[in-house]
Amino acid sequence: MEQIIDILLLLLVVAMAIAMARLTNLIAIAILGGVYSLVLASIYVLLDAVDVAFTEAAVGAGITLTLMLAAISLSARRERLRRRPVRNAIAVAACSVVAAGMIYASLEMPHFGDPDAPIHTHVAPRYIEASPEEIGVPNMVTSILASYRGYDTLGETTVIFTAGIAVLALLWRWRRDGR
Amino acid sequence: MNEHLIVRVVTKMLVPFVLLFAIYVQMHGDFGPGGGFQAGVIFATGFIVYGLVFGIERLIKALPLRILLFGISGGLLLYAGVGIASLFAGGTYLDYGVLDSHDPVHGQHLGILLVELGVGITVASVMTAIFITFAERWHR
Amino acid sequence: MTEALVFFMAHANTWAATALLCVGLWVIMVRGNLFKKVIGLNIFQTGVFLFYISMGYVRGGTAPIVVDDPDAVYSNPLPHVLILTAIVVSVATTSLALALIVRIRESYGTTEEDDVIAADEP
Amino acid sequence: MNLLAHLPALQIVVPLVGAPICALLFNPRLAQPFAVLVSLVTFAISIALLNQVLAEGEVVYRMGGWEPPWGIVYVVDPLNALLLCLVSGMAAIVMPAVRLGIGSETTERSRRLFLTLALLALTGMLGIVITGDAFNLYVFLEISSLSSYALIATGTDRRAAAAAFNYLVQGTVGATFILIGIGLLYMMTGTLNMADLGERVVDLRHTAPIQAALAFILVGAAVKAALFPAHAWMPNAYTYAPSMVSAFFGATATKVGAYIMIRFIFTVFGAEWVFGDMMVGWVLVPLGIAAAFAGSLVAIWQTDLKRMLAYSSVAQVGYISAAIGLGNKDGLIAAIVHVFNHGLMKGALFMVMACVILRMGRADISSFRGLGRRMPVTMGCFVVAGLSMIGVPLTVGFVSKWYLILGAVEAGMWPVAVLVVMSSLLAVVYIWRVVEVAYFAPPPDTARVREAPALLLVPTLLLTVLCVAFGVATDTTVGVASYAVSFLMGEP
Repeated sequence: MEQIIDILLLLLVVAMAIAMARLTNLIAIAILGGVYSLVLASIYVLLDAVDVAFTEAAVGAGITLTLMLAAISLSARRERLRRRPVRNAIAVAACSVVAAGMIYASLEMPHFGDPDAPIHTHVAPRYIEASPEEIGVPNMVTSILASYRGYDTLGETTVIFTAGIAVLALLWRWRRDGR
Repeated sequence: MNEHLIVRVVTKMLVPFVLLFAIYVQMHGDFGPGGGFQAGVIFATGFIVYGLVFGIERLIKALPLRILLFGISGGLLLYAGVGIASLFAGGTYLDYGVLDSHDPVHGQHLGILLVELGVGITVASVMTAIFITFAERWHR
Repeated sequence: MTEALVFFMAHANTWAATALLCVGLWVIMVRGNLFKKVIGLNIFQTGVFLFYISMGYVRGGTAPIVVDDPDAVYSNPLPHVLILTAIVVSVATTSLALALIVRIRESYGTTEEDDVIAADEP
Repeated sequence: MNLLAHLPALQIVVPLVGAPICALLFNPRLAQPFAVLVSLVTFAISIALLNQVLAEGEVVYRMGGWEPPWGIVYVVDPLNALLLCLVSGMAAIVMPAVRLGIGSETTERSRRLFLTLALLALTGMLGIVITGDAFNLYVFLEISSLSSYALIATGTDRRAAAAAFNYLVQGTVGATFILIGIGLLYMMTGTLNMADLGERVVDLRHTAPIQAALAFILVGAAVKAALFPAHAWMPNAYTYAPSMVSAFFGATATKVGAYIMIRFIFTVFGAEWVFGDMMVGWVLVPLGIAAAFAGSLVAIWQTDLKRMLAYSSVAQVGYISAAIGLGNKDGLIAAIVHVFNHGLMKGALFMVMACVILRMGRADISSFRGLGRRMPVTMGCFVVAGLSMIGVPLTVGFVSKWYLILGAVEAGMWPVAVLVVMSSLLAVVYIWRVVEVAYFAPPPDTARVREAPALLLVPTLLLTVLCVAFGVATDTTVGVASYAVSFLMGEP
């Protein structure tokens, strides 16, 4: 049953992505993007990634949508459509190469949900078995995020910091905020 | 949206709860889904809703850039500072176990609490700052 | 028949992720509107997220939060952690891209790639 | 706390902590000296690390005290140590001059955010180079990329923002390709630690996902390294960026991309498989030679000299890629030495552009008329660094090309050696064009032009002197490079 819901949601997500690619009304695209994130978040819940689902929902349907709308309100609301046959051909070729690579790779991948796949037998078991004793935190994602791979999260915070500083450096008008 | 009375009243009532929920997500990240990043985003959403309803000017008055910059930098400094503290306590960088000399598990708890707080502060300030910057452009 | 179905089920997630990758890449390469390119980047990246999360799933597993049952099977938490970081990176990239679009819009008066290129031709 | 034991962590933590502090320095006069101080300390740490590696061999540092592969480790071998020195050294040389070289538009107040971004770019690049964890590499790659997009967009020309946007789109696609590759590797091996990956990949080489991972990572790294034909983002980005940003990124950014390529090929996938069964050499060498010709040819026709230098970088990245593709010891030495040497010469040349832009307002070829007499030191630096770009003996350019030719001969690829020499002749043309205008064209009789200020001139001179010094005393760089090769090829 879960599998069937999974497949249906995957189909929905792909259909929404194609719709976003074809629409030209930018506001409609941004709002569809919010819904897209919510559907994606429900797939993540189905795949047991509750933390990721929470983040995707908060980010995709919240912050990104708000920023998109704010930025679109500063400029044109419609995309101008133009036929670009050459570029289209190149893009289709590039996408086919990527798709061929991924599908070729997928044929020898461990099956979906297979508990004997390498990622479930190497490295990860230690996190699952030992983290409650070593870290004392029930949510394993938090243990890994903040402790085992805490350094990645420091990098992640730095990425957000960089984005904040970059946007301020590019857009803030200094004369209005005090000296 | 400044002229809609109902929106204003509801927002006034709602924003504290949004911020409270953010703090819940921040603190409850150890036990359930959530953590610093999600909490920061929700916290920022509270401010953004306030700014949307009451006007960007009032939001800037409440949160001038100088304070936001303290938040943006302060969160990252808190995170990196925990790492430096663990250097001084005799461990390697970001080794929370040494933060409590008696019980490493307790040290891990403390470390995770502090770094998640650092993430939350930086994310909330950055998201609010970015929104204010965009909205302020639009305002003029 | 069932064999084909099993094969399909075993790879459906990866293929869906591949489809998202392709749609995203196509939008980035073909569409000339700068916003559309950012949307394309986001779709492209969500393809990768879906790919990672799918590989962390364990059949019959539960979310990686400790429960009382000693026989509980947990899904792999590591891909979740990686994708949390990757989502943050994608938000950061999106906001910087939007800031650049606002700058371009203010100095060129357009958000269409063709107009930007045409405006700078001598 | 024993500081020496924590050098690998401090290498990153010092600039990383420096960045937020710099953003908080509300007195703009403090920000500049502070950023200089941070970059000098960072450089000192890199030198100390290099010494430590040369004395003791590989240095491993466990972040958070978790042993690999469960935690993130930093692994410093001679290759990263050399690149750490290059990146932090360039930052230390460029940072003092930032006040003069970022254009007049930036106000006092926003300059501290500019410096913060510069420190972040430094942090990101150092983090890519030093880490021993594949996913950590991606995170730091994004730190360096995001800060460089923003730094490029601060250029005064409106085209800077458009160039930065293009770079952002292409760079993000490249980085995401690397992320897909890392995901495929992780899926098959279950680990993210590079050393552990290297061991576990050996038995899985025949599988499709590993082969696809190799392709995705190489394509992603090629975008970051601006390897022809994925170089489209570079010319505009380096032309319209502020001069100091071009100098810093011109010397370091593409090199980091090349480093990613070397690291994944040699440490993770294994050279004998990549160049043997997968025949990657047959892709990298032709592409590299094509880049050398295409880049140099296009460079000849440019009137904007910053753009000319950017196209020349396309050519130089081509040499690096060809050298990697040879897959033998001399080839790899050539690649590593050229990464370092090209950093020095491109840094020097972009600094010359900064001097000229400061005095003349732009770096058009016409603004160079008669500069040989008016800015003698600056133009002297241009000539020396230009000679090095051509590959004249006693300069660093010669050393790397010498090893490249040795490697080509050793691999039995005579045509490659000949083509390298021929493409170097093209460099003579584009360097000579400028020299001719600067020394033989009469200066326009406008207002007197003075020599560039010492703040810009000293770093330019320093880089030029290094171009010659490392060209004469070759055993330092080549020594470290061959030591690095012995690590990478597994014969310590």
